[in-house]
Amino acid sequence: MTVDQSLDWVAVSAERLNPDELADWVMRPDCGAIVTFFGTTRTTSTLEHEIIELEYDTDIDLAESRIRRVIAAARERWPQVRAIAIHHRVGTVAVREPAVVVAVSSPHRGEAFAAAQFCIDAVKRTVPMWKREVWQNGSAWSQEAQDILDVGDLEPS
Amino acid sequence: MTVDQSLDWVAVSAERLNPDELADWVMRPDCGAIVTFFGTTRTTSTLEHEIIELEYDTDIDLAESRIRRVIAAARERWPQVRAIAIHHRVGTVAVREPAVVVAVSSPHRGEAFAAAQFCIDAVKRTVPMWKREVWQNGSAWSQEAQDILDVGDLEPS
Amino acid sequence: MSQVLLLGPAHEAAGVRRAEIEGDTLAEVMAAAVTRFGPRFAEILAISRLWVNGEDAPADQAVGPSDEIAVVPPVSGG
Amino acid sequence: MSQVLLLGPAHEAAGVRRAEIEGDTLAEVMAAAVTRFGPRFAEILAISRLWVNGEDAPADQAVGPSDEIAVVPPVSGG
Repeated sequence: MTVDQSLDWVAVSAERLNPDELADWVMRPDCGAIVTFFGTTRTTSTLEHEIIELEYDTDIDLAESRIRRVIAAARERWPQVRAIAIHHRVGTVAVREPAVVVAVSSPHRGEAFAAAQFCIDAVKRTVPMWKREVWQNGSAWSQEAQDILDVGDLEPS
Repeated sequence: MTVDQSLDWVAVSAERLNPDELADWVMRPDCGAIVTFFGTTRTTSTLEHEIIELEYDTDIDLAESRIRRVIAAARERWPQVRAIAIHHRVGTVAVREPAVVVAVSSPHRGEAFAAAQFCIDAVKRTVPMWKREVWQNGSAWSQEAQDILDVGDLEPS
Repeated sequence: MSQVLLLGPAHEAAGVRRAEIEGDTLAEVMAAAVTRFGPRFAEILAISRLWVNGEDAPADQAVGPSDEIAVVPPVSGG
Repeated sequence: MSQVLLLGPAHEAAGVRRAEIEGDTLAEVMAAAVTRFGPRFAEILAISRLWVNGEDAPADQAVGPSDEIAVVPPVSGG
Protein backbone atom coordinates (compact mmCIF):
# COMPACT_ATOMS: atom_id res chain seq x y z
CA MET A 1 0.00 0.00 0.00
CA THR A 2 1.47 3.34 -1.02
CA VAL A 3 0.30 6.78 0.03
CA ASP A 4 0.87 9.46 -2.59
CA GLN A 5 1.33 12.95 -1.26
CA SER A 6 -0.57 13.84 -4.42
CA LEU A 7 -4.31 13.85 -4.98
CA ASP A 8 -4.60 10.14 -5.84
CA TRP A 9 -4.29 7.15 -3.56
CA VAL A 10 -4.47 3.76 -5.26
CA ALA A 11 -3.93 0.45 -3.50
CA VAL A 12 -4.59 -3.15 -4.46
CA SER A 13 -3.61 -5.23 -1.48
CA ALA A 14 -4.51 -8.07 0.86
CA GLU A 15 -4.87 -5.66 3.77
CA ARG A 16 -8.28 -5.15 5.25
CA LEU A 17 -9.88 -1.99 3.85
CA ASN A 18 -10.50 0.95 6.10
CA PRO A 19 -13.21 3.14 4.52
CA ASP A 20 -12.88 5.83 7.20
CA GLU A 21 -9.22 6.25 6.39
CA LEU A 22 -10.03 6.92 2.74
CA ALA A 23 -12.74 9.44 3.55
CA ASP A 24 -10.38 11.26 5.92
CA TRP A 25 -7.63 11.19 3.34
CA VAL A 26 -9.67 12.82 0.57
CA MET A 27 -10.87 15.67 2.81
CA ARG A 28 -9.49 19.03 1.63
CA PRO A 29 -10.15 22.52 3.05
CA ASP A 30 -11.74 23.80 -0.16
CA CYS A 31 -14.00 20.76 -0.60
CA GLY A 32 -17.56 20.84 0.69
CA ALA A 33 -18.46 17.35 -0.51
CA ILE A 34 -17.10 13.88 0.09
CA VAL A 35 -18.76 10.86 -1.50
CA THR A 36 -17.69 7.32 -0.67
CA PHE A 37 -18.71 3.97 -2.08
CA PHE A 38 -18.08 0.66 -0.28
CA GLY A 39 -18.66 -2.53 -2.20
CA THR A 40 -19.35 -5.36 0.21
CA THR A 41 -20.05 -8.99 -0.52
CA ARG A 42 -23.67 -9.96 -0.39
CA THR A 43 -24.47 -13.27 1.28
CA THR A 44 -26.80 -14.14 -1.57
CA SER A 45 -25.41 -15.47 -4.80
CA THR A 46 -26.39 -16.65 -8.25
CA LEU A 47 -25.30 -20.14 -7.17
CA GLU A 48 -27.33 -22.20 -4.75
CA HIS A 49 -24.77 -22.12 -1.98
CA GLU A 50 -24.30 -19.95 1.04
CA ILE A 51 -21.11 -18.02 0.37
CA ILE A 52 -18.62 -18.00 3.23
CA GLU A 53 -15.91 -15.91 1.71
CA LEU A 54 -14.57 -14.53 -1.54
CA GLU A 55 -11.21 -14.77 -3.17
CA TYR A 56 -10.05 -11.96 -5.42
CA ASP A 57 -7.31 -12.71 -7.90
CA THR A 58 -5.31 -10.24 -10.00
CA ASP A 59 -1.87 -9.03 -10.93
CA ILE A 60 -1.34 -6.16 -8.51
CA ASP A 61 0.81 -3.96 -10.77
CA LEU A 62 -1.55 -4.35 -13.69
CA ALA A 63 -4.62 -3.71 -11.53
CA GLU A 64 -3.12 -0.60 -9.92
CA SER A 65 -2.10 0.83 -13.28
CA ARG A 66 -5.62 0.27 -14.66
CA ILE A 67 -7.14 1.96 -11.58
CA ARG A 68 -4.85 4.94 -12.20
CA ARG A 69 -6.28 5.17 -15.71
CA VAL A 70 -9.80 5.20 -14.27
CA ILE A 71 -8.82 8.12 -12.03
CA ALA A 72 -7.23 9.99 -14.93
CA ALA A 73 -10.43 9.55 -16.96
CA ALA A 74 -12.55 10.78 -14.03
CA ARG A 75 -10.38 13.89 -13.69
CA GLU A 76 -10.75 14.62 -17.39
CA ARG A 77 -14.55 14.43 -17.09
CA TRP A 78 -14.85 16.32 -13.76
CA PRO A 79 -11.84 18.66 -13.48
CA GLN A 80 -13.25 20.25 -10.29
CA VAL A 81 -12.75 16.99 -8.38
CA ARG A 82 -9.88 17.20 -5.89
CA ALA A 83 -8.75 13.97 -4.22
CA ILE A 84 -9.64 10.43 -5.31
CA ALA A 85 -8.79 7.27 -3.37
CA ILE A 86 -9.54 3.78 -4.69
CA HIS A 87 -8.56 0.61 -2.83
CA HIS A 88 -9.36 -2.96 -3.84
CA ARG A 89 -8.64 -6.06 -1.83
CA VAL A 90 -7.08 -9.20 -3.18
CA GLY A 91 -6.95 -12.64 -1.62
CA THR A 92 -9.54 -13.87 0.86
CA VAL A 93 -12.30 -11.49 1.91
CA ALA A 94 -15.00 -12.48 4.42
CA VAL A 95 -18.61 -11.76 3.47
CA ARG A 96 -19.74 -8.31 4.62
CA GLU A 97 -16.22 -6.93 4.52
CA PRO A 98 -15.72 -4.25 1.87
CA ALA A 99 -13.82 -5.54 -1.17
CA VAL A 100 -13.55 -2.14 -2.83
CA VAL A 101 -13.73 1.42 -1.57
CA VAL A 102 -13.89 4.66 -3.58
CA ALA A 103 -13.70 8.12 -1.96
CA VAL A 104 -13.91 11.42 -3.84
CA SER A 105 -13.75 15.01 -2.62
CA SER A 106 -14.85 18.08 -4.53
CA PRO A 107 -15.89 21.67 -3.83
CA HIS A 108 -19.50 20.80 -4.76
CA ARG A 109 -21.48 17.62 -4.45
CA GLY A 110 -22.72 17.09 -8.00
CA GLU A 111 -19.34 16.24 -9.43
CA ALA A 112 -18.34 14.26 -6.33
CA PHE A 113 -21.32 11.92 -6.83
CA ALA A 114 -20.77 11.70 -10.58
CA ALA A 115 -17.05 10.98 -10.28
CA ALA A 116 -17.48 8.39 -7.51
CA GLN A 117 -20.10 6.52 -9.50
CA PHE A 118 -18.01 6.70 -12.66
CA CYS A 119 -14.98 5.37 -10.76
CA ILE A 120 -16.70 2.30 -9.32
CA ASP A 121 -18.45 1.53 -12.62
CA ALA A 122 -15.14 1.88 -14.48
CA VAL A 123 -13.22 -0.19 -11.91
CA LYS A 124 -15.70 -3.01 -12.43
CA ARG A 125 -15.47 -2.85 -16.23
CA THR A 126 -11.81 -2.05 -16.85
CA VAL A 127 -9.65 -3.44 -14.03
CA PRO A 128 -8.40 -7.05 -14.22
CA MET A 129 -9.95 -8.65 -11.14
CA TRP A 130 -11.52 -12.07 -10.69
CA LYS A 131 -13.86 -13.05 -7.90
CA ARG A 132 -14.15 -16.64 -6.68
CA GLU A 133 -17.08 -17.54 -4.46
CA VAL A 134 -16.21 -19.99 -1.69
CA TRP A 135 -18.82 -22.09 0.12
CA GLN A 136 -18.68 -25.01 2.55
CA ASN A 137 -17.50 -27.72 0.17
CA GLY A 138 -16.36 -25.94 -2.93
CA SER A 139 -15.81 -22.77 -4.89
CA ALA A 140 -16.40 -21.30 -8.33
CA TRP A 141 -15.59 -18.18 -10.31
CA SER A 142 -18.31 -15.56 -10.07
CA GLN A 143 -21.01 -15.82 -12.73
CA GLU A 144 -21.09 -12.03 -13.02
CA ALA A 145 -18.00 -11.83 -15.21
CA GLN A 146 -18.04 -9.39 -18.12
CA ASP A 147 -15.66 -8.75 -20.98
CA ILE A 148 -12.96 -6.33 -19.83
CA LEU A 149 -13.10 -2.89 -21.46
CA ASP A 150 -10.72 0.00 -21.85
CA VAL A 151 -11.72 3.08 -19.88
CA GLY A 152 -11.80 5.03 -23.16
CA ASP A 153 -14.54 2.67 -24.44
CA LEU A 154 -16.95 3.46 -21.61
CA GLU A 155 -20.06 5.46 -22.44
CA PRO A 156 -19.68 9.19 -21.87
CA SER A 157 -21.70 10.21 -18.82
CA MET B 1 -30.18 11.25 19.02
CA THR B 2 -32.46 8.28 18.55
CA VAL B 3 -31.60 4.94 17.00
CA ASP B 4 -34.52 3.26 15.28
CA GLN B 5 -34.33 -0.48 15.16
CA SER B 6 -35.98 0.05 11.79
CA LEU B 7 -34.33 0.96 8.51
CA ASP B 8 -34.19 4.73 9.09
CA TRP B 9 -31.97 6.66 11.42
CA VAL B 10 -32.61 10.40 11.60
CA ALA B 11 -30.88 12.77 13.99
CA VAL B 12 -30.61 16.54 14.20
CA SER B 13 -28.36 17.29 17.12
CA ALA B 14 -25.45 19.28 18.45
CA GLU B 15 -23.34 16.14 18.78
CA ARG B 16 -20.33 15.77 16.56
CA LEU B 17 -21.15 13.63 13.52
CA ASN B 18 -19.53 10.26 13.11
CA PRO B 19 -19.69 9.26 9.44
CA ASP B 20 -18.21 5.81 10.13
CA GLU B 21 -20.99 5.03 12.55
CA LEU B 22 -23.62 5.80 9.91
CA ALA B 23 -21.90 3.68 7.26
CA ASP B 24 -21.64 0.77 9.71
CA TRP B 25 -25.25 1.18 10.72
CA VAL B 26 -26.65 1.01 7.18
CA MET B 27 -24.70 -2.17 6.33
CA ARG B 28 -27.02 -5.14 5.76
CA PRO B 29 -26.14 -8.72 4.74
CA ASP B 30 -28.11 -8.53 1.47
CA CYS B 31 -26.63 -5.17 0.45
CA GLY B 32 -23.63 -5.00 -1.86
CA ALA B 33 -23.45 -1.21 -1.99
CA ILE B 34 -23.08 1.53 0.57
CA VAL B 35 -22.89 5.16 -0.54
CA THR B 36 -22.16 7.96 1.91
CA PHE B 37 -22.12 11.72 1.53
CA PHE B 38 -20.40 14.05 4.02
CA GLY B 39 -21.05 17.74 3.68
CA THR B 40 -18.19 19.68 5.23
CA THR B 41 -17.73 23.39 5.54
CA ARG B 42 -15.42 24.90 3.00
CA THR B 43 -13.00 27.55 4.22
CA THR B 44 -13.83 29.68 1.20
CA SER B 45 -16.98 31.75 1.20
CA THR B 46 -18.96 34.20 -0.88
CA LEU B 47 -18.05 36.85 1.68
CA GLU B 48 -14.57 38.28 1.92
CA HIS B 49 -13.79 36.83 5.31
CA GLU B 50 -12.03 33.71 6.44
CA ILE B 51 -14.71 31.60 8.04
CA ILE B 52 -13.79 30.17 11.45
CA GLU B 53 -16.93 28.28 12.24
CA LEU B 54 -20.57 27.85 11.29
CA GLU B 55 -23.71 28.02 13.32
CA TYR B 56 -26.71 25.99 12.24
CA ASP B 57 -30.10 27.03 13.51
CA THR B 58 -33.37 25.11 13.28
CA ASP B 59 -36.26 23.69 15.23
CA ILE B 60 -35.15 20.12 15.87
CA ASP B 61 -38.59 18.44 15.79
CA LEU B 62 -39.56 20.22 12.60
CA ALA B 63 -36.21 19.45 10.94
CA GLU B 64 -36.33 15.76 11.90
CA SER B 65 -39.89 15.40 10.62
CA ARG B 66 -38.94 17.00 7.30
CA ILE B 67 -35.91 14.67 7.00
CA ARG B 68 -38.25 11.71 7.56
CA ARG B 69 -40.33 12.94 4.63
CA VAL B 70 -37.20 13.06 2.47
CA ILE B 71 -36.47 9.43 3.36
CA ALA B 72 -40.06 8.38 2.62
CA ALA B 73 -39.83 10.06 -0.80
CA ALA B 74 -36.50 8.32 -1.50
CA ARG B 75 -38.01 4.92 -0.62
CA GLU B 76 -40.92 5.57 -2.94
CA ARG B 77 -38.55 6.33 -5.80
CA TRP B 78 -36.05 3.53 -5.08
CA PRO B 79 -37.92 0.72 -3.30
CA GLN B 80 -34.84 -1.56 -3.43
CA VAL B 81 -32.94 0.71 -1.03
CA ARG B 82 -32.57 -0.83 2.43
CA ALA B 83 -31.25 1.39 5.23
CA ILE B 84 -30.99 5.18 5.16
CA ALA B 85 -29.32 7.30 7.84
CA ILE B 86 -29.32 11.12 7.75
CA HIS B 87 -27.78 13.22 10.51
CA HIS B 88 -27.50 17.01 10.57
CA ARG B 89 -25.70 19.07 13.16
CA VAL B 90 -27.08 22.15 14.83
CA GLY B 91 -25.24 24.79 16.82
CA THR B 92 -21.56 25.56 16.32
CA VAL B 93 -19.62 23.49 13.79
CA ALA B 94 -15.91 24.03 13.14
CA VAL B 95 -14.79 24.34 9.53
CA ARG B 96 -13.84 20.96 8.04
CA GLU B 97 -16.16 19.08 10.37
CA PRO B 98 -19.10 17.42 8.60
CA ALA B 99 -22.36 19.31 9.11
CA VAL B 100 -24.49 16.67 7.39
CA VAL B 101 -24.01 12.98 6.66
CA VAL B 102 -26.14 10.71 4.48
CA ALA B 103 -25.60 6.93 4.26
CA VAL B 104 -27.59 4.54 2.08
CA SER B 105 -27.35 0.78 1.60
CA SER B 106 -28.85 -1.20 -1.24
CA PRO B 107 -28.36 -4.56 -2.95
CA HIS B 108 -26.95 -2.80 -6.03
CA ARG B 109 -25.02 0.40 -6.42
CA GLY B 110 -27.12 2.31 -8.96
CA GLU B 111 -30.01 2.97 -6.61
CA ALA B 112 -27.67 3.56 -3.65
CA PHE B 113 -25.99 6.44 -5.53
CA ALA B 114 -29.29 7.81 -6.82
CA ALA B 115 -31.00 7.69 -3.42
CA ALA B 116 -28.03 9.23 -1.56
CA GLN B 117 -27.84 12.10 -4.03
CA PHE B 118 -31.61 12.63 -3.91
CA CYS B 119 -31.50 12.66 -0.10
CA ILE B 120 -28.82 15.33 0.22
CA ASP B 121 -30.37 17.46 -2.53
CA ALA B 122 -33.78 17.16 -0.86
CA VAL B 123 -32.39 17.86 2.62
CA LYS B 124 -30.89 21.11 1.30
CA ARG B 125 -34.12 22.18 -0.40
CA THR B 126 -36.83 20.99 2.00
CA VAL B 127 -35.48 20.94 5.58
CA PRO B 128 -35.65 24.12 7.68
CA MET B 129 -32.00 24.84 8.45
CA TRP B 130 -30.11 28.13 8.51
CA LYS B 131 -26.37 28.50 8.30
CA ARG B 132 -24.56 31.45 9.84
CA GLU B 133 -20.95 32.06 8.83
CA VAL B 134 -18.73 33.24 11.67
CA TRP B 135 -15.42 35.04 11.14
CA GLN B 136 -12.97 36.89 13.37
CA ASN B 137 -15.05 39.98 14.09
CA GLY B 138 -18.53 39.17 12.92
CA SER B 139 -21.01 36.81 11.38
CA ALA B 140 -23.75 36.71 8.75
CA TRP B 141 -26.38 34.35 7.42
CA SER B 142 -25.14 32.32 4.48
CA GLN B 143 -25.72 33.94 1.08
CA GLU B 144 -26.63 30.53 -0.36
CA ALA B 145 -30.18 30.55 0.99
CA GLN B 146 -32.98 29.30 -1.24
CA ASP B 147 -36.74 29.26 -0.90
CA ILE B 148 -37.78 26.15 1.03
CA LEU B 149 -39.68 23.55 -1.01
CA ASP B 150 -41.86 20.60 -0.21
CA VAL B 151 -40.28 17.26 -1.09
CA GLY B 152 -43.25 16.57 -3.39
CA ASP B 153 -42.32 19.65 -5.44
CA LEU B 154 -38.82 18.41 -6.29
CA GLU B 155 -38.15 17.39 -9.87
CA PRO B 156 -38.60 13.67 -10.50
CA SER B 157 -35.16 12.10 -11.03
CA MET C 1 -54.23 33.58 19.40
CA SER C 2 -51.75 31.21 17.74
CA GLN C 3 -48.34 29.82 18.53
CA VAL C 4 -45.77 31.29 16.13
CA LEU C 5 -42.37 29.68 15.62
CA LEU C 6 -39.75 32.10 14.25
CA LEU C 7 -36.89 30.35 12.52
CA GLY C 8 -33.36 31.34 11.51
CA PRO C 9 -33.24 34.94 10.22
CA ALA C 10 -36.89 35.43 11.30
CA HIS C 11 -35.90 34.48 14.85
CA GLU C 12 -33.03 36.95 14.70
CA ALA C 13 -35.20 39.79 13.33
CA ALA C 14 -38.00 39.19 15.84
CA GLY C 15 -35.67 38.70 18.80
CA VAL C 16 -37.72 35.73 20.00
CA ARG C 17 -38.06 32.16 18.84
CA ARG C 18 -41.67 31.60 19.86
CA ALA C 19 -44.54 34.02 20.40
CA GLU C 20 -48.29 33.93 21.00
CA ILE C 21 -49.95 36.31 18.57
CA GLU C 22 -53.59 37.36 18.08
CA GLY C 23 -55.55 36.85 14.87
CA ASP C 24 -58.22 34.62 13.32
CA THR C 25 -56.43 34.00 10.04
CA LEU C 26 -52.80 33.50 9.05
CA ALA C 27 -52.82 36.99 7.43
CA GLU C 28 -54.13 38.64 10.61
CA VAL C 29 -51.54 36.90 12.80
CA MET C 30 -48.74 38.00 10.46
CA ALA C 31 -50.01 41.60 10.36
CA ALA C 32 -49.93 41.63 14.17
CA ALA C 33 -46.43 40.08 14.09
CA VAL C 34 -45.15 42.88 11.81
CA THR C 35 -46.60 45.48 14.17
CA ARG C 36 -44.94 43.78 17.12
CA PHE C 37 -41.53 42.95 15.58
CA GLY C 38 -40.96 45.86 13.18
CA PRO C 39 -39.62 46.51 9.67
CA ARG C 40 -36.62 44.13 9.71
CA PHE C 41 -38.99 41.27 10.52
CA ALA C 42 -41.34 42.47 7.74
CA GLU C 43 -38.48 42.20 5.22
CA ILE C 44 -37.71 38.62 6.26
CA LEU C 45 -41.41 37.74 6.28
CA ALA C 46 -41.74 38.97 2.69
CA ILE C 47 -39.32 36.27 1.48
CA SER C 48 -40.48 33.52 3.86
CA ARG C 49 -42.86 30.60 3.51
CA LEU C 50 -45.60 30.22 6.11
CA TRP C 51 -46.52 26.81 7.45
CA VAL C 52 -49.43 25.87 9.65
CA ASN C 53 -48.70 22.64 11.53
CA GLY C 54 -45.84 21.87 9.16
CA GLU C 55 -47.77 22.41 5.91
CA ASP C 56 -47.83 25.29 3.43
CA ALA C 57 -50.93 27.37 4.10
CA PRO C 58 -52.76 30.22 2.28
CA ALA C 59 -53.02 33.68 3.90
CA ASP C 60 -56.76 33.34 4.53
CA GLN C 61 -56.42 30.07 6.45
CA ALA C 62 -58.24 30.18 9.80
CA VAL C 63 -55.93 29.58 12.76
CA GLY C 64 -56.59 29.01 16.45
CA PRO C 65 -54.78 28.33 19.73
CA SER C 66 -53.98 24.71 18.84
CA ASP C 67 -52.23 25.67 15.58
CA GLU C 68 -48.51 26.23 15.23
CA ILE C 69 -47.51 28.75 12.59
CA ALA C 70 -43.89 28.62 11.38
CA VAL C 71 -42.17 31.50 9.58
CA VAL C 72 -39.68 29.77 7.28
CA PRO C 73 -37.13 32.02 5.55
CA PRO C 74 -35.02 30.73 2.63
CA VAL C 75 -32.89 27.80 3.85
CA SER C 76 -29.17 27.11 3.64
CA GLY C 77 -28.61 23.78 5.36
CA GLY C 78 -25.96 21.10 4.79
CA MET D 1 9.87 -16.14 -26.75
CA SER D 2 7.55 -13.89 -24.73
CA GLN D 3 6.51 -13.52 -21.11
CA VAL D 4 2.87 -14.58 -20.71
CA LEU D 5 0.81 -13.55 -17.66
CA LEU D 6 -2.18 -15.83 -17.04
CA LEU D 7 -4.89 -14.17 -14.98
CA GLY D 8 -7.86 -15.45 -12.97
CA PRO D 9 -9.57 -18.36 -14.71
CA ALA D 10 -6.74 -18.49 -17.30
CA HIS D 11 -4.27 -18.97 -14.46
CA GLU D 12 -6.43 -21.75 -13.05
CA ALA D 13 -6.82 -23.48 -16.42
CA ALA D 14 -3.11 -23.24 -17.27
CA GLY D 15 -1.93 -24.22 -13.79
CA VAL D 16 0.71 -21.47 -13.86
CA ARG D 17 0.59 -17.73 -13.47
CA ARG D 18 3.52 -16.87 -15.70
CA ALA D 19 5.13 -18.73 -18.56
CA GLU D 20 7.75 -18.15 -21.26
CA ILE D 21 6.28 -19.21 -24.59
CA GLU D 22 7.73 -19.34 -28.13
CA GLY D 23 6.31 -17.42 -31.08
CA ASP D 24 6.97 -14.35 -33.23
CA THR D 25 3.42 -13.03 -33.16
CA LEU D 26 0.67 -12.93 -30.56
CA ALA D 27 -1.23 -15.61 -32.55
CA GLU D 28 1.78 -17.93 -32.61
CA VAL D 29 2.40 -17.55 -28.88
CA MET D 30 -1.24 -18.32 -28.12
CA ALA D 31 -1.23 -21.37 -30.42
CA ALA D 32 1.78 -22.69 -28.51
CA ALA D 33 0.04 -21.90 -25.21
CA VAL D 34 -3.02 -23.95 -26.23
CA THR D 35 -0.75 -26.88 -27.13
CA ARG D 36 1.01 -26.60 -23.79
CA PHE D 37 -1.99 -25.98 -21.50
CA GLY D 38 -4.78 -27.97 -23.19
CA PRO D 39 -8.47 -27.68 -24.06
CA ARG D 40 -9.72 -26.05 -20.81
CA PHE D 41 -7.24 -23.22 -21.35
CA ALA D 42 -8.38 -22.95 -25.00
CA GLU D 43 -11.97 -22.42 -23.84
CA ILE D 44 -10.93 -19.61 -21.49
CA LEU D 45 -8.69 -18.09 -24.16
CA ALA D 46 -11.65 -17.98 -26.59
CA ILE D 47 -13.50 -15.54 -24.29
CA SER D 48 -10.43 -13.56 -23.13
CA ARG D 49 -8.88 -10.31 -24.25
CA LEU D 50 -5.18 -10.27 -25.08
CA TRP D 51 -2.98 -7.40 -24.01
CA VAL D 52 0.60 -6.72 -24.98
CA ASN D 53 2.28 -4.48 -22.40
CA GLY D 54 -1.09 -3.53 -20.98
CA GLU D 55 -2.72 -2.59 -24.29
CA ASP D 56 -5.21 -4.43 -26.51
CA ALA D 57 -3.29 -6.01 -29.40
CA PRO D 58 -4.24 -7.68 -32.72
CA ALA D 59 -3.41 -11.36 -33.31
CA ASP D 60 -0.75 -10.56 -35.90
CA GLN D 61 1.19 -8.23 -33.60
CA ALA D 62 4.89 -9.09 -33.48
CA VAL D 63 6.12 -9.93 -29.99
CA GLY D 64 9.55 -10.50 -28.51
CA PRO D 65 11.34 -11.29 -25.24
CA SER D 66 10.79 -7.81 -23.80
CA ASP D 67 7.03 -7.96 -24.30
CA GLU D 68 4.56 -9.08 -21.66
CA ILE D 69 1.40 -10.71 -22.97
CA ALA D 70 -1.58 -10.89 -20.60
CA VAL D 71 -4.51 -13.28 -21.06
CA VAL D 72 -7.46 -11.39 -19.58
CA PRO D 73 -10.70 -13.38 -19.11
CA PRO D 74 -14.02 -11.62 -18.37
CA VAL D 75 -13.71 -9.70 -15.09
CA SER D 76 -15.83 -9.70 -11.94
CA GLY D 77 -14.16 -7.31 -9.52
CA GLY D 78 -15.59 -5.14 -6.79
